[in-house]
Amino acid sequence: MSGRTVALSDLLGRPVRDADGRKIGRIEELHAEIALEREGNDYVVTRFSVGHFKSFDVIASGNFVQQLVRRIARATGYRRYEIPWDLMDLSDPAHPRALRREDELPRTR
Amino acid sequence: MLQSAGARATHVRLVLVPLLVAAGCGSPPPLDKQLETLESWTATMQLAKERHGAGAITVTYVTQLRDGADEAFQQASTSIGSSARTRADSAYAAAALDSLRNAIRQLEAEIGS
Amino acid sequence: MKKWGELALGVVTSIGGFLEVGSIATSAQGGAEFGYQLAWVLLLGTLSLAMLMEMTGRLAAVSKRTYADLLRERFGYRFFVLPLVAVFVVSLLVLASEIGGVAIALQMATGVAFRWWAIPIALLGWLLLWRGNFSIVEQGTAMLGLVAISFAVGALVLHPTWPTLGRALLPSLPSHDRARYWYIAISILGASISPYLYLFYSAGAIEDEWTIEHLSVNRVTAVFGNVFGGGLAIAALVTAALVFAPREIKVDRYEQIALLLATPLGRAGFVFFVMTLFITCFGATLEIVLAMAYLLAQGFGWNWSENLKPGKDARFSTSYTVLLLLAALPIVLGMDPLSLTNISMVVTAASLPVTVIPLFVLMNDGDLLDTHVNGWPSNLALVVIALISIVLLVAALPLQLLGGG
Amino acid sequence: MGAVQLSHEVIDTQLVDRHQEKIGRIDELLIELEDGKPPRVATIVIGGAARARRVGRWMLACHRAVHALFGQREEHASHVPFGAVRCIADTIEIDVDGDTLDSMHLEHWLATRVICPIPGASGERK
Repeated sequence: MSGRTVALSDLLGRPVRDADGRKIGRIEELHAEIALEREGNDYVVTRFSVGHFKSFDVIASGNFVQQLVRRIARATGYRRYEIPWDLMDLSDPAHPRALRREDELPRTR
Repeated sequence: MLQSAGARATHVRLVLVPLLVAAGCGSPPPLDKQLETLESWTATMQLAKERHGAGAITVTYVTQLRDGADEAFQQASTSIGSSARTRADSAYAAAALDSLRNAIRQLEAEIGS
Repeated sequence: MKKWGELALGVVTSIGGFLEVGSIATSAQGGAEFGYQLAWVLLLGTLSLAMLMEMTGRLAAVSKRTYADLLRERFGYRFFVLPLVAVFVVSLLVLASEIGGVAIALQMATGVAFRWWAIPIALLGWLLLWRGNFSIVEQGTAMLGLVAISFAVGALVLHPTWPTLGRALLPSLPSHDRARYWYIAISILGASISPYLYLFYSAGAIEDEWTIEHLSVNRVTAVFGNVFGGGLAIAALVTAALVFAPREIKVDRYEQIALLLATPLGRAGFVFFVMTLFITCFGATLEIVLAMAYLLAQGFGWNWSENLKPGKDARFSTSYTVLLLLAALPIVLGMDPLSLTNISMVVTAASLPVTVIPLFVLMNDGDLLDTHVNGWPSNLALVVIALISIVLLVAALPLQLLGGG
Repeated sequence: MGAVQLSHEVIDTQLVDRHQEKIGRIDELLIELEDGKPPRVATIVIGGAARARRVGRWMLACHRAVHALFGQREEHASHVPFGAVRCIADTIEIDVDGDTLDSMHLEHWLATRVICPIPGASGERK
């Protein structure tokens, strides 16, 4: 099972479930970095941002609005998770699953 | 079942008909609007006559204004009858049409066509 | 010295850019039917446009990127489709109206019916875009557009009652024909705040290679240019209020509008009116079709510049060629230019939210603007403009039905 | 180049080729998934169909209909390996020659068949 490809726009906005099958949000962003162990310019995805702002992903890209959203988030107890690639099961890209329970996943403050 | 479908169709019609009327499909504008338009064109003809007399505008341009007034006159004379409900209304309409016709004639006399 | 030249040029450009078929027609209609009363709408439109142009100009000068470019990149293609389609439809309508305006000017001068002029005008416009570069398009039409000052002269000769005009700069409610009043108000706003104006302005800043050094030029151009341009539109409204309103002449056809200047200024006034209509509409034709080609090219990442030979940006130059011919069609088919203008102004007003609201996000993005992000007064103004634009969107269709007749 | 946010900073960004010519935008990114390895950003897609698909099925249908209208059967899209990326900033530079890209088909076709036969089209700057 190697070499499956998936379009970025098919991953963005997908609802993510945790190890217990609870919905924890949608994929908002993929963070990529140069893979040091490889030759040349190879970008690998290091972590996934998962939150509830799918419908706002359009607006939330602005710096100012990101800050605004973050401030509102803090006030309302909004949670956003930063899930490292090895904790994300993408064997079915349409139904991504985190490999830990919600409370064990790293959060953004 | 059949009846309710029929009732629904009536409902749709009830909503649609006023909408179409509001959109002005087919119905002539009310009488006072038509009278305003006629008076506006009459005044336009008078102003054009005066301005042409003062040498401010060309015959070419005056002719275009006259054509515009002609068109408004034709439009009003066909539709205004159905908008005028009472005898008094008809009299107003006839007078307005008359004065526009006169104004157009006077303008034509001014430019000598 | 160069800077002063740029300043003067910029101001002249926006004067010429402000007055075009839409503002001439709607101001004349407003003045004829409601006297001075709608002057406040022109003031509101002018100030809003000045703010929007200052912001898109600042955005382009600091980030070296056009508004259309950022709309696609920052908001993603899914969102971008919305302003793309809205601006496209609206601008095509306005473009057709402008071609209609030029055609009417030629009809007034020659007596040959306007529909015969549409294709020659489109070809002339195309030839200028094909051979000329950005500064020819921008400066040529701007300089010639100064004939529009004849509206100011016309208004002054008629001795307006200044206190009444002053009071009309504050909003007031109509005493009669409420639907018609708001309909014309919306048309005036649509004519003042056209999305093509700031899309063109933002692309122009890149064509002219603006940098942070040009921020003062940008501010002066946007504010003074539009205030002068708006002043001329108010002058057109005042002349209509003094020439048409007392005689109870309503503007049903473009042909009537020439009487505006022929009354206070005689033959010269008539000639100046025809020239003003021709030049300002022709200038606007070039600006709109370029703005549309810019929007496509920047949105899809094609090569674009009015300073490159057409072979270097084939998709860009094909776009303006096709669009000019497409927009000439309604006029060739004999569609009444005044109704076309009125419809396009209302549709323009309704399209504003999709281009105004994203600007709020971009103007507060420190990554793009660094220390030149909006301060609270600009943000407040932008929020007010955005709210107005939402009201326009909601009110446009009902008012078209109720007051459009 | 460091870390990048794919949705915020990469997709939809203006692409330039090695001659700094504008060659389109990143319409889609393909991610390669392999068990036990981090997902790899594999391919840049430039093309109308990929773009239309992001808006929705109806947009893709519109896109296909327009293509059919012009009698075009195959889609002229380009797939460029992400390894060709040289620089990620306001624009993304990729180490290819724009003239060789299939997604530039329309630009070349218009330039040679439509635009350049008209006098005054050739040359660099006006």
